[in-house]
Amino acid sequence: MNALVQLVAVTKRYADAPALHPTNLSIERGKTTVLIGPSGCGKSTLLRIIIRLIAPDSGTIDFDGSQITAANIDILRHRIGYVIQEGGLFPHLTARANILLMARHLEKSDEEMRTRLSELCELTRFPENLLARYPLELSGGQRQRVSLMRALMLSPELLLLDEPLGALDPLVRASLQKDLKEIFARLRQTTLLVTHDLAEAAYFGDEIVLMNEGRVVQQGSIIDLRERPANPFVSEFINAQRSLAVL
Amino acid sequence: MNALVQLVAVTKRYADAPALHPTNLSIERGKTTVLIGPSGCGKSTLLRIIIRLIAPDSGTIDFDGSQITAANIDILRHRIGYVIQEGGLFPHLTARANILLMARHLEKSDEEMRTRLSELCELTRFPENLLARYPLELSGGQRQRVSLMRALMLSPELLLLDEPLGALDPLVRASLQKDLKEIFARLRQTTLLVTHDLAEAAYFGDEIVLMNEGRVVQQGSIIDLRERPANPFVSEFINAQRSLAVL
Amino acid sequence: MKRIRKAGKEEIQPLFRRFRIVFHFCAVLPFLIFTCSLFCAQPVLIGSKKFTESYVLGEIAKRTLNEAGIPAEHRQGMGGTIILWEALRGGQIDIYLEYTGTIAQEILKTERQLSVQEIRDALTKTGVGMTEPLGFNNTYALVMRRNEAQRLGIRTIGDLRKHPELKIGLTHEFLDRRDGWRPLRQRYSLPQLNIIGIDHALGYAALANGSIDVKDAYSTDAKIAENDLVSLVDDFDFFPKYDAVFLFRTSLRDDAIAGLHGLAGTLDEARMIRLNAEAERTKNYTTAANLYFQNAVGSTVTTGESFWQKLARWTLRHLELAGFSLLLSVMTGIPLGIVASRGGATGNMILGFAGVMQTVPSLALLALLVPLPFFGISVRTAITALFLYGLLPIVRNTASGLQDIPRSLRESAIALGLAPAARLWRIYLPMASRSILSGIKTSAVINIGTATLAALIGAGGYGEPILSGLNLNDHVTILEGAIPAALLALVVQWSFDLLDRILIPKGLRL
Amino acid sequence: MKRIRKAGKEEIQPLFRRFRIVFHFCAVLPFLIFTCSLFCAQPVLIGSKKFTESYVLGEIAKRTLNEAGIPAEHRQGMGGTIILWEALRGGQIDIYLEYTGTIAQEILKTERQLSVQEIRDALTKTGVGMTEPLGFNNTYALVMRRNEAQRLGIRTIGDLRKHPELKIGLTHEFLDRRDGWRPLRQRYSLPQLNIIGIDHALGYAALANGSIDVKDAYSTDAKIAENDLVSLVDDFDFFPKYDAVFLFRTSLRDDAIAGLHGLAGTLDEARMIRLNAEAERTKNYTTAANLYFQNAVGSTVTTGESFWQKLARWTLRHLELAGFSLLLSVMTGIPLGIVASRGGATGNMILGFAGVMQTVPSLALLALLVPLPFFGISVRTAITALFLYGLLPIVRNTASGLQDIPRSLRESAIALGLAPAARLWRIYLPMASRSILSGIKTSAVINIGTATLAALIGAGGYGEPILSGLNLNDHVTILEGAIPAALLALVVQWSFDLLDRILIPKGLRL
Ligand SMILES: Nc1ncnc2c1ncn2[C@@H]1O[C@H](COP(=O)(O)OP(=O)(O)OP(=O)(O)O)[C@@H](O)[C@H]1O
Ligand SMILES: Nc1ncnc2c1ncn2[C@@H]1O[C@H](COP(=O)(O)OP(=O)(O)OP(=O)(O)O)[C@@H](O)[C@H]1O
Ligand SMILES: [Mg+2]
Ligand SMILES: [Mg+2]
Repeated sequence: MNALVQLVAVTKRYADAPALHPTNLSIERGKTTVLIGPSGCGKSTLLRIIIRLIAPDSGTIDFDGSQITAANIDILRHRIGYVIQEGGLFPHLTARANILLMARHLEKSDEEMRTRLSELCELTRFPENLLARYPLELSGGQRQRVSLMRALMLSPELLLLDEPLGALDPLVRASLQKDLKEIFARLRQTTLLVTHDLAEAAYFGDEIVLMNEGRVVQQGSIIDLRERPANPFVSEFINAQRSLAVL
Repeated sequence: MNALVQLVAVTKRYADAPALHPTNLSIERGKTTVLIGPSGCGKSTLLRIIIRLIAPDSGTIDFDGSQITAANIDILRHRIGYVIQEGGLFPHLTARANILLMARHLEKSDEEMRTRLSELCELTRFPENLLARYPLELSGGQRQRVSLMRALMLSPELLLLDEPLGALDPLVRASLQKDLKEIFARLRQTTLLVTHDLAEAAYFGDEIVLMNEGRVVQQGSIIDLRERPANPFVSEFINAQRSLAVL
Repeated sequence: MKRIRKAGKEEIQPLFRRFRIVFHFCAVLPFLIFTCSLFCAQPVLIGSKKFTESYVLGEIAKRTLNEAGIPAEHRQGMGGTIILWEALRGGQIDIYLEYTGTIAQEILKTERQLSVQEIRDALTKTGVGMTEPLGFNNTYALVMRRNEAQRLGIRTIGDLRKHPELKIGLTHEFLDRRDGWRPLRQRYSLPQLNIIGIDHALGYAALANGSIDVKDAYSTDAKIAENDLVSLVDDFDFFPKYDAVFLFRTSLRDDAIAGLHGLAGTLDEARMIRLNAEAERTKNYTTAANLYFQNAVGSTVTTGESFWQKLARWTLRHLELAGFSLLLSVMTGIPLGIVASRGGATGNMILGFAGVMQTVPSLALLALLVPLPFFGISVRTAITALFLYGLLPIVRNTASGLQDIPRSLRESAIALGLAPAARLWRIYLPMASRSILSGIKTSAVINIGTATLAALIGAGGYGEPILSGLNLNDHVTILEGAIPAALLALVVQWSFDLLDRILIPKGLRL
Repeated sequence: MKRIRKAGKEEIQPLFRRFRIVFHFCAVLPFLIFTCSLFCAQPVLIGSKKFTESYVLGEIAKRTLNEAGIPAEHRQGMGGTIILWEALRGGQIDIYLEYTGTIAQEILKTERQLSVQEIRDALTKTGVGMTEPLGFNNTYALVMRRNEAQRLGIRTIGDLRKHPELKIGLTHEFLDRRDGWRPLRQRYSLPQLNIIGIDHALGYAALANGSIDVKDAYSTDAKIAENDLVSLVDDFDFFPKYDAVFLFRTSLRDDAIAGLHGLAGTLDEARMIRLNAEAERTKNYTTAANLYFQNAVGSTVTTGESFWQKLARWTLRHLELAGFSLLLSVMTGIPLGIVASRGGATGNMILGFAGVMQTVPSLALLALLVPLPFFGISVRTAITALFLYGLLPIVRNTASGLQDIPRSLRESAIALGLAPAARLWRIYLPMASRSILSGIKTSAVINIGTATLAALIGAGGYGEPILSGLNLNDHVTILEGAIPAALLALVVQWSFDLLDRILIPKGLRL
């Protein structure tokens, strides 16, 4: 089997409405899978289920061949990097302490941490002198980059990115996209990326998963989606993005 | 004078670094002014100074001909709508209560509020049945739309929007952009919009203000910026965006 | 405002209203205090001295007034003659039972025997009224075993002359008094030589086992009936009259005065002895007092207050003390906490003050409040002390709860242009509600605990049994108060937990 | 671990370490308690009865031991003979002053006059040792005005026979006692008939103004010197001997026993009267005791403990009581609060328990703890009670602080894969620190206030002056304790405010 993560018939409903209808999804090793879809279609829910911030109502999730359960999740989490949509930076820790939190906990060497940190700052174009600031002292885009660094710090096997570049300016964003894509390819990094930007999806996505109202509507390459849309919603969604590109 | 807001030599520095060098800016009545620039260049700071969440270190800000002071700001704030970058929804209030907060405070009639609310839900494509949910029960994009509705509720004279569409999917985003632009034009709405998306800036911006490192670098139409860049940074910034449009 | 209220199906409204209510209280605070002091001052206050007969007659007066629809309270066992008299003069009580002889000697300080009318005239000048005698004379008497007296044919004190062999045991006080043994012996020319000084209680035992044959006693002492004794007639009228009368403030409401006058002439010695005996047997003054009404009116048989009735009374009073003081603490503490949350000198001062209040030991606080004019020995004093104790947790938690609100949300509220008051009402206070309620809960529990000390100044509540238990070194009685107090604390905690569900907005509990 | 410590320049480390420290305390808690109880048990404990002479001799014994380098504490005025005797037998005190007559009658329960040796032999069997008499005999005596006695030539009790006209005033107790007036009169065939019973204190006044001529007194009563009286020689040795001796546990350290023996024979009646007079004049037992050393050794003139020395002693003790109990409350309350924050039955139980503890009135709690074996009349009891009182605010604020952490941040911590313990240490507790510290501050202030009650069981602290002030109805003395307690509360609050700056992470104070 080549899938790192395998979701089988996973469902979830909140008090008043289903958020995820029975969903199957496999995240291939070494590839970047992009999750797109309208706001509220269940993308974040899916990520939260994989890292088990919420438990699925039914269905199973396998990670690297073994089923994820409440018992083994804490260890598995060390192998997963997760960037939460809202940032989720701890206000009582500086940017540096936020990023190094887990590395320290796992008692990495100072040397190793320092090197990795510089690497990451360079990658995300984050000025090193801002590392001593608290989250409340950073701008929105700066915070987002700190979150990203925190997730990348331990070079996790699986990266779950929930709109990691949403608040970035085009300059940083363009180069970050380029670098990330390169790194992902070089390290054969398995990534599940949520974005609302079809261009970004097309750029990163070896495989694109389009969701709507709690269901996977179509899965395939961007070409598949554009040229062989499974239903009218797919073409509508793709064309909307196109119409944005006024420039 | 045709400027609704006039900033003269406004500066601001945080503990360790200047965030805003002496800045002049006028926001024209009835037009949409777009603020773009790299992450951390001071866009949010500028907005926060206008609505006086932070006081400027020096310089003056006039609103509708009279200077903004600590004394008159509370009344002026009623004439300004502000969408904060992080959403800033109150967790103890439902989406509806968040949106109606100020209207209720100003004792608008039920009828008026109901009509306006439906209008806004339609505009932002927000399902009315989600109005009874608390912020924690909404998805990221849904929350962003609630913030937007809250700012638009009282039809303010000045709209300050800090990346209001960042978390929206292309479908909603495209139609929302179209509708907003229409409305802004029809109502001759004065708007100051922060975005990191140059396409969006070009689409909305009667006037585009490009900032970098706490300074206004160039101000003008998108054509001006593209064809008569004030310095190399401008062209670099514009081209970065272009390179994103891979589709 | 009407319109807003109509929009009440929205969730912001109830929230708003809930907090608004609390703050409306704030506005009417002075009024409430005033009402309370009226309320607290309103019932007629009956005092009694520290002995059985005085307790029983206090209860009788109370029930008499109550049956006439006049609210009355009985402060039991406040002290001796001087304390009661001063309390009556000072208005801390309205009524108490006194004896004509005592009035003449200790209050009017005269040696002469005064008539009832003379006494009444003298008292009226000081603003105190007096009823006609109730019907019994509680003076000294000499008592003997009934069978012995019958055998020897002794009925009067004079008859003792014929029996010089009788052993006489007298209390030291009686031996000492100017109207005691020495002049009595002279007056009656008594021949007995075998006189011993003996403690009053021991004397009854000595009388029972024949070690002595005659002793002195108060004429209505319950022991006379219990030990089957007989008191010898004072045929020379040697002993001064100690007729029982009620003293009252002349400013007392007329119906209450009329009620007291109605008691005149309704109690002879035999009956009073029976009531006293009943009180000592049952250890329950209300039961004894009820006996009076039973015989007098032949009405329904009411037994004395049962344990459950007492419990209910303590509980009500305890709730009243703790509840009212908590209300004051909340109404004062939250605004103070809001100010303190802004930090600075004022904030430190407020926290400092609340802290210092918490430090003053409860005993010392009561001791310092009691001498002040407005306070004195009253429910007001207890409530004030409790209020001060309950302040700190509320002030501090309000402050820290407000400070813990994330900056982005505070700024949103400001940017919306909400007026400062509305910001507080609609945003800050609801968001800090968990912390504030946690402070209120701590304060409520502290108040319930400290309210037990209120009994020290006669304010009642669970402290009543705890204190008497401590005095009597009786663990069961202590527990009669301590267990309900603990249970009450639990109940209060749990009801506050329910309140949490109402007052902490649902959005904060996700 | 080493590596982590090296990375200490980062800000997460100090935070982590700070909290770690508190929890390391948790681990050594049992050890600390053990140390404390050793520490508390170590000094030699001297008890005294509730009257001046006993106090003064207690102080003398204490200073004697201290000067011999033996730590000693004096528990003043613990009660009467039986209480002290039982405390000595039970090991709650090591030494107290007793009188041979009292030992014979009340402890050994014999009617005979026993010799010192007989008494010592009897006591030794029960594990109690006795010194030789100190030199004065505190028994009954008859006293007269000195000039009157000289004028009439009266020196002994027998001399009274020649003056039947003298008026004799006696206390009721003396009139009653088996070794009192009646047998005395018989033994000496006294002719006086004019005998009145009179209160002891009033008797001195009566003697002074000539209403009476002779009265009974204790032979070392300070009043004898003050009123310039003379006690008549008991030429028939009628009164039993009440020689003062120290009783001690035979298990007491040898050097302490030797020190006590050294006091034998060093104090005659005249000197004891002077010391008693000094104590009553200055209201300071230490000063009086120092007088003894001054005359005895002719050494440096040490005046009694000055106000500032006393203040220092009270403050230290108060800090010890409040500080140690606060430490216990913190170490227990935070873990309990963490559990309680998860809600559910356990959480409710914990909050319920802490609440109930808060409700038990302090007096009742002390009354209930004292009879338990481990506790008794000791510092341990006071600390335990304070610890229980301090629990609630900490538990509750820890719980509500943790519950107030935004969900998104809680989830971030989980998603990172931090182990539950690390999550608590590094994320949750620091984020809840403001609320937790606010609870600790409330608890500290409550402890400082309640610690004043510790004086009730002789544990010292600011309660000492407050209690004696309340007893003497002396407001100045109350304030000597109340004001420092209030100041201490302020100081503690302010130092905690400083602590806020250290313990509340800077990122939360922006
Ligand atoms: N409280 C603060 N203390 C210190 N520095 C601050 C503080 N708030 C913001 N800054 C700094 O000021 C600069 C401008 O911040 P601002 O939030 O205005 O940026 P921005 O243009 O909105 O960026 P973005 O697009 O990332 O939101 C940033 O470098 C930021 O780190
Ligand atoms: N706790 C909750 N209770 C009830 N409904 C919820 C809750 N959390 C999310 N939802 C709903 O579930 C649906 C899916 O939410 P989700 O956050 O997964 O959307 P999303 O695809 O990430 O959207 P976006 O792009 O806007 O972030 C939404 O309609 C949201 O309103
Ligand atoms: Mg989402
Ligand atoms: Mg910004």
